[in-house]
Amino acid sequence: MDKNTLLSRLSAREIIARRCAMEVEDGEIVNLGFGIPTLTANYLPPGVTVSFHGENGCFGFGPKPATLDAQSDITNAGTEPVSLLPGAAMLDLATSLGAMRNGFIDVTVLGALEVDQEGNIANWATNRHGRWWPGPGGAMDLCYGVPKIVAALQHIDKAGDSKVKKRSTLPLTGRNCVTTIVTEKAVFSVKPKGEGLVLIETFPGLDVEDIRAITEADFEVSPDLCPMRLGLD
Amino acid sequence: MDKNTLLSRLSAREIIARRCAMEVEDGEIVNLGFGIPTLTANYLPPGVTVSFHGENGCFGFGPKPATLDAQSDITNAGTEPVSLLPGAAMLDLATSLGAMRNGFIDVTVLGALEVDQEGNIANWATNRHGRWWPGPGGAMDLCYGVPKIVAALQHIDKAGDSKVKKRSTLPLTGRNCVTTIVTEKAVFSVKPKGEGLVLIETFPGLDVEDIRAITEADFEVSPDLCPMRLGLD
Amino acid sequence: MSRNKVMALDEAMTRVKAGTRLMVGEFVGAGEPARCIEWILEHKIGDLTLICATPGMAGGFGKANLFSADLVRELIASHVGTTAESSEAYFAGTLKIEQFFPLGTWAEKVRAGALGLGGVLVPVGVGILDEPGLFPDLAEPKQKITVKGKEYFVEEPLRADVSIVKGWRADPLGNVEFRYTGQQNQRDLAMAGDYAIVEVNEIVPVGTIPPERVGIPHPFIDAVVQGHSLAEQDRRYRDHWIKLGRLAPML
Amino acid sequence: MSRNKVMALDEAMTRVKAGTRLMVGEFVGAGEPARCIEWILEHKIGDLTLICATPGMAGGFGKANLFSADLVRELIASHVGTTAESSEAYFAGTLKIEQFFPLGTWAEKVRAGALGLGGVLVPVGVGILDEPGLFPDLAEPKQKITVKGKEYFVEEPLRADVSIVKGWRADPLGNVEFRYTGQQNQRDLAMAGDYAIVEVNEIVPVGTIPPERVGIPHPFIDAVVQGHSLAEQDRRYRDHWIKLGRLAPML
Repeated sequence: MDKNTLLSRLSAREIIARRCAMEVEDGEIVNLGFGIPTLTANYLPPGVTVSFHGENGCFGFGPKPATLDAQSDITNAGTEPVSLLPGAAMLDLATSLGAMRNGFIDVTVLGALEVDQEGNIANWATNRHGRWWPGPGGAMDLCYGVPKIVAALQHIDKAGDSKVKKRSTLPLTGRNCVTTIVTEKAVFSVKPKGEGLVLIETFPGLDVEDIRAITEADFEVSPDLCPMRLGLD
Repeated sequence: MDKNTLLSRLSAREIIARRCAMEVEDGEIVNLGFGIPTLTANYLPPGVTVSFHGENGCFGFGPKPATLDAQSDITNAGTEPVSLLPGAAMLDLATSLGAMRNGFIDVTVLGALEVDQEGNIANWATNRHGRWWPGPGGAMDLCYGVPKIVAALQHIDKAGDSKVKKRSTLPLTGRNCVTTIVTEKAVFSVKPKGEGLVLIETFPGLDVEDIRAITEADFEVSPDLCPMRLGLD
Repeated sequence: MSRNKVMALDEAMTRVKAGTRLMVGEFVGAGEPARCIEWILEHKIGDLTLICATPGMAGGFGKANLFSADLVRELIASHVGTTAESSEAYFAGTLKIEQFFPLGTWAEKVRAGALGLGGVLVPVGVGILDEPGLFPDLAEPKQKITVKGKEYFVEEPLRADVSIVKGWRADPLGNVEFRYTGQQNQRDLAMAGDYAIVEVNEIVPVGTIPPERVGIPHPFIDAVVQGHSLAEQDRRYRDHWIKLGRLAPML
Repeated sequence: MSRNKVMALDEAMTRVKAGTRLMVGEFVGAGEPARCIEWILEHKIGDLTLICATPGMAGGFGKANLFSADLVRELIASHVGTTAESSEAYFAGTLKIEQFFPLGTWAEKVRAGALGLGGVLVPVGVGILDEPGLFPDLAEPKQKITVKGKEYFVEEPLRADVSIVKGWRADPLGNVEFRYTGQQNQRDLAMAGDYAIVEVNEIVPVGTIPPERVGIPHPFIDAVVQGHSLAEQDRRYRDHWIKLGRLAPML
């Protein structure tokens, strides 16, 4: 299969997960949120070995086990059965969350409902019957304490509106904290302190105007703009 | 040896330790301070099995081991070599101190520089060169959180002054917290909230006036006043 | 160290009454005290205030059934929506949720209750969770304090009448051992309850659990009850994971 | 999980310089990182701010020698007087001690620094430690707050430039295992330092330490250094205990 055919067959989810994996460096402590972020683990570049953190109290998760090897006491933060790699370490919940708050997690990939040009991310609350729901879990702790925060989301919602906003109006998970925004169309780097977006990559075949057409946020264009790195080579 | 001869040969330290041991009930979690309180462990009544707590992070200490069995990583809160009994449990320092603060220790026996008729105890600070020294350690945490606090001290100091005061003038370790005062001469029960002392036992041969003569504090006399229980029968 | 804390389920659970403020150990349904939860369902003990990290695992598993049986009056958690049952009760108005907390904040509040602290100062969510209108049911605004020029929430302790936690093994003294990610904050929950029940897969003689493997030391436990065996527990989780599509069905 | 954190003592200890704010794991001299302390003594690294539970064990043992060598400018601890060396330096005016804390308060302050909290509210000592004149060297009075009608001290976090802790075994990733009472608050101290060194009796291959026996998970450690063997460590403590009269001399 030639590369163009391959690219055309990639799902939005796979594109995002593949590109997020490029943000992870060898030796890092990594926390992956649910949904698309979890898929990131499948696409780490060769030679990149990391320690996956589960907020429920573990460093060193491995892949899903075979059904009969699955154990009720070896689960990730979403209570999916996982395995433990050599060097895995358990810890209690309060310490696990303290590690998230205090900078011990190097990078997190988080799903998002919306992001915006100030580096804000919203992923814990939708309004139902006048109440915000379903609650923050550990995402807010991650947004507070992790130095490298990758927001993973589809570029537009079902109504066709951009999810990369000028200013998110949902309750935020973190303010001025996102460092990179990855969608199936583009990658934005967020300037320090949330002072604006820089378009650094586009999906092969898309140009800057294509991205402007589907993006509510303002953004600069990097002089080094290049096609999205997907680890397909 | 008849009982009177036996009594006459008891040291002040042994009298105090023996009587303190009567305050400990079967199944209790017990924290013993240094000095005389530590000796209490030697005189527990038959059938009384307790769990000794060490603030450095252990429940279930046993006696000092033989020299060659002593291990650098099995020590009590004063870094004396100890042993571990079946059922011993380790815990981290912050949790160990939290257990002291929050009522998980049933009884503590604490040495004291002074006690007073309000149930105050002073045992962490002497004034040297205008500075209070040497620091509280875990004693203040115990005085805050333990429901049954036995103060163990000699009745008079080297100058002949009573250490059972009307009002201690030293920095306190705990306020209105002592439940029982044990000296080599007498045992006082402290009324709830430190509202005064009640003389409940005297060393065999001493009467109320003997105790009044060596005690600065005011005290009532229990209608059930009896000779000090020393577990010698 | 002489008390024998092993009890029949019925004896230990008499502490759980209508209106009890109850902590339950778990993390999204992992580490749940299954038999104690079943007991509450069977005896229809209602009007409970439930303090736990999340409502549980999706798909009608364990603790989630407390919500569909309308036994929970109030939930104090970090998530509301990990189970459909809790979300439905919340939106139907039968389940009160005044506020929820970032997970680390929730865990610290439980720990503060466990260890006799007056509270903790938490920076997470300042400028977000204190936005007016975010928690319309809250009686008072969240208390804040400034320390060295930075704002923190003053997070008060959480405590309960009864805590029910889940361990792997326990001895009759009440020492509890955990397996792998079963640890969670079960110890803090046990310490934050006036009465602490542990359900375990196996009850072992005193001295079996190595001193450094004790996850909850004996003074923090009041009652030890026999739960499902580890094999039975594993089977139940595997079956549920297969039902949810998280594991491949067995051939 | 690919970093190898094992280092020569000299390499790891370059982080400790004159004026360093240094946390050292120990409890009255138990659980001390002996070789790292010896390195500081040999290299005469002075002007240190030392944060540890106590100055150490009496009788010229280990860390206590830092005080007689006049290498410690300030001590932040719970005890001042467990060693004669620290007391002498304090009263000679060469050792600054502005305040000391109840042990539980000290441990919570370290933990708050370790876990990114803004502080903790501690009830212990209220009405005693805030008496005017008790700490004449204190720049400001202790901060208090009232929560639900009860007064607490607002205890701020303690952090350090470097933390040196002591474990039994470690693997090259930085996972650390403790024996018995060696646990103390070594993990919190490691997490509260910008750079964390662990000295261990034994360095073992990755996978040797069971996941539930890891006392300090690998992300919290930056350097692993080889200390004395366990046999040598035991010998040193026994010899010192015999010297202090705490153990019977061997025949």
